[in-house]
Amino acid sequence: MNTVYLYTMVGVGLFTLGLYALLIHSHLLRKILAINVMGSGVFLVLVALAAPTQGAVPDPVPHAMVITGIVVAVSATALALALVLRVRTETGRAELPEEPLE
Amino acid sequence: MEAISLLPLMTLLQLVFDTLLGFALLWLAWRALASPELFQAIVLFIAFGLLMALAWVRLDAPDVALAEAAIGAGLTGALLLATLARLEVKNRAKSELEKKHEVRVITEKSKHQTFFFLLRMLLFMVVATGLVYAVLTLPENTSGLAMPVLENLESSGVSNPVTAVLLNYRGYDTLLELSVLLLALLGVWSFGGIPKPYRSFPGPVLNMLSRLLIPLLIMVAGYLLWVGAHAPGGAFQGGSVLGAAGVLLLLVGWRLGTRFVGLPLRITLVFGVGIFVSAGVVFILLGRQFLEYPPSFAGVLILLIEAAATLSIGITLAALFLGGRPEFRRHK
Amino acid sequence: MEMLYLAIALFLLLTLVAGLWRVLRGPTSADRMLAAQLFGTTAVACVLLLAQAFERPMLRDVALIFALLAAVTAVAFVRRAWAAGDQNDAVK
Amino acid sequence: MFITMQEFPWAVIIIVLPLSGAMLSFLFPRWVKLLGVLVALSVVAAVVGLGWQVVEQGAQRYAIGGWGAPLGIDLYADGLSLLMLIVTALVCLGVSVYSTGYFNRAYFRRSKANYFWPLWMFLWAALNALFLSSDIFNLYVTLELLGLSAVALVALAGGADALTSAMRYLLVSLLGSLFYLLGVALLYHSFGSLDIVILSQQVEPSPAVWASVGLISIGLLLKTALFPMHFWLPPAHTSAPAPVSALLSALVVKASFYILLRMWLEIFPVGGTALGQLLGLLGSIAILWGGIQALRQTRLKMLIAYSTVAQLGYLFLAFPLGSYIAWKAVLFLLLSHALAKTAMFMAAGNILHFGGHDRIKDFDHVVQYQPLTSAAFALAGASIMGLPPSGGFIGKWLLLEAAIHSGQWWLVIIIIMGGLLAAAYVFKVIGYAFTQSRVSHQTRRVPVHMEWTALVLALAAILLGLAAPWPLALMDIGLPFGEGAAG
Repeated sequence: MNTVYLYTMVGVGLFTLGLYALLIHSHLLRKILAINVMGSGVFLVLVALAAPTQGAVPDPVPHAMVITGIVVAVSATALALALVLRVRTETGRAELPEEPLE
Repeated sequence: MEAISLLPLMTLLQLVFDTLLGFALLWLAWRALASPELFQAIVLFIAFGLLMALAWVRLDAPDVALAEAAIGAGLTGALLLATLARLEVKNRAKSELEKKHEVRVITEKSKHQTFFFLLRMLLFMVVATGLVYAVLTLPENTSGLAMPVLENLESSGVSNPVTAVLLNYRGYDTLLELSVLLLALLGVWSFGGIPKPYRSFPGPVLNMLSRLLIPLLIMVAGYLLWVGAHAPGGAFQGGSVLGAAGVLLLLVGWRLGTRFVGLPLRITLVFGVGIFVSAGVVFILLGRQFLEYPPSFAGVLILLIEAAATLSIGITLAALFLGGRPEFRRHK
Repeated sequence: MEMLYLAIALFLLLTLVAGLWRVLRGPTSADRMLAAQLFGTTAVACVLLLAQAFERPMLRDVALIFALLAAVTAVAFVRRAWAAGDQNDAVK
Repeated sequence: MFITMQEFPWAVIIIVLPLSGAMLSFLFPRWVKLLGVLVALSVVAAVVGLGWQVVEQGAQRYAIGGWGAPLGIDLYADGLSLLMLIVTALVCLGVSVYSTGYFNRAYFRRSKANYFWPLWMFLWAALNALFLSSDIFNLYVTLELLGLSAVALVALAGGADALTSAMRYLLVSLLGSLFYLLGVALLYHSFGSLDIVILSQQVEPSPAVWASVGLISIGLLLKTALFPMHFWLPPAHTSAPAPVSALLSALVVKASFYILLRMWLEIFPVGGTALGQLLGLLGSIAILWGGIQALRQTRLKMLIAYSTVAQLGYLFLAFPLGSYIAWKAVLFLLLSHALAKTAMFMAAGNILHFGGHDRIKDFDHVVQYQPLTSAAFALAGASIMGLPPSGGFIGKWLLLEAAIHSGQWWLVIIIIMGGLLAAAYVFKVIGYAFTQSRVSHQTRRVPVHMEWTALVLALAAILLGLAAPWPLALMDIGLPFGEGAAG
């Protein structure tokens, strides 16, 4: 029981931490790291709450969901990293302009 | 007698282990996101992935732990390192200026009113507390779908429940997810050619290492694919280990022969989704539902689909690591 | 016996956290990467101990993947990040 | 053994067709155009098939893999999803025809043009899968498929503007998905199911449900670009290639709105609460702010993009009302906006191609040389403004009726002011288009079918108003909005 809530809280913590970092950092690589940390937080919540209570079997559906999520996350990360390189080539910086162009 | 008296101590040890792991995770994430240097941030992130895999082990989710160890800690780390290297090489003349700029931004931000900083922190604390409260009030014993999953395991064709969910009960999700992976590669290729070719040659140590390691990785990929039917493992884990073998090949400077870069490569990339969709459609024509496998040969079918998926996932991940369309060569 | 395995696993986790100090201190990127590699090794041991302690033999596969993939990240570091860093130094 | 027409799984075919089309056009880049048009025509046929099934037999439920709801994933098609699929099919057929001309141009490298087709068909597959899904985790996967393909399509235009806005769009899209996924996690662990219908039967208010309402709403509102979360939309929709801008404004932002609508209608019993009022307020601000910003723009595509921000605002006016008529009005507005906005972006693409720029001030002799494009823009503009007998008119009329009926007069004022603002920015463009030029500059010929596609879609937006009873009747199949009398 303790394990469940402990890891769930860590998951929530990672989610908020990632969200905070995503909003305050300007470097794109760091934003991508932040998104990945947020994702790990969500996955942790999903699996922790499915952990078995004393001797029972764990619920396999969230496990499958998280595996799906991990593959989606690596796909998105790869696309984002390739995009960062292109942005850098075109603009000379790996950051977004502060104001969206008007 | 002894075993019983040791039980509370065992629980205590577990609790200490979990607490330590939890704090280490949070601390690592925080340091990775706040560290002033990007390289350090990435190394910390790789370490974070390792500890995440330990957390999955503790939560009795070995399938997820395998996926995290291969993808989260392994391939994502390699991807990040390669991107960082390209970012730093590309504008190395500018890099000094860039660093100054970065520092200036940071100092400006720290000069920026502490009031807003505190306000932001407060907001995030409220969000986190709200979420934790919501989680704590969840009903305690929802076993979710564990029961129906186990009851139908017999007719699913495999005995590992997670594989049964991924490839049979919720196979449609997996089909779409393989499409996401293929789509990401398409997106990367649509940006253009490989960003920067490397000209340095591997030393003798690396050459030896890769010769030893690559066959081993391919063998382990096959093993994970095979074992997935009844124990933790399966197409994703196998595929990402295969992808790691591909990444290693690319790192020692190996490139696919130009003969294979065109249609043969594209066919291999599409293979996984293609077989999956065809298997689904064939059963519609046979009068069953989409992706409804007859229990008698569900096991064989799942292995077939998984084998195709493993191959495609591996090649796709390696191609993603390359970072661009292989046939297109940019000159300096 | 399980107790002992768990206790050792806990001890390894502690050394792991201590190793973080090296990642934070550096001073060179190679130091940091080596420390992270050490993490990998410790994590392998940790997983194996947990596998024994909770009688989950299939967790050994996780340790196997850890060991294999750590080699791949190390090569990625040497071939990409480090090489790039050297070129940077040369320019300076 | 073989299945009859009555139970032919059209829903699956609608998803599988564009997915296979995407793979085939990736494999054989030489035949992309032929494949694109063929797939578009066959999906339209399949949607007709599904439509016939739904009209004849009522709402359809299809168990993928034969497992059924809690264990497996179900597809579900009622009037609401059917209408979304129909408008998607129409817009995508238009985009398909238009793109055979658009991606033929000299300045689109062939390699880039070849990637448009598979990416676009992935986007279409994602949309169809999303509108048919009845499973909240499956919806997450379709959202990711949709988001990644949309980002790659924006980046296809190349150049600093397109790449930076694609990057911002990607971050926003991933962030939105993660919020949504955390909400899904809480719902699953509260009720042990992922199916919308099962959840709607079991759901009861609890802190976890409220947290997931918040998370899912924020995530989806971010993707729908409701004010003040619209910041990413104008640059992304402006810098994309014209057919992509059309797809994004017409369909992609509506997809996340559709999920939100389903969630609010079926799972979350929060219609007409303070949260609904808040959404209505944000929608009103979006209408005014988007309209004023559109009026201030000097470039045509930017103007159209801000018009999208304003028009999306209308969709949220139904939340404070929460009545049967209001939901139907909003869905009708959504359909007519999809058609009209596609026509507008296509017209803008034609003008850009013709003169090489989209500065509104320099729109001389556009009407002279491109009468069809100008007519398309004017007709689409009429629907956006809400002039009778267009589809936009019927939607706004119904919405006004709902607002008056519930006595919320402030909404009436907002709806009318939004219409006036729309009239101002549409006439600004048309006014400049009629001016005579003194200097003639370099121009290029626009393929005829690109002009005709824009015109046909604009006409469809007008005709939607004339044929209003038909879609309004379709909306009632499966009672997605509850009983008419109860509202």
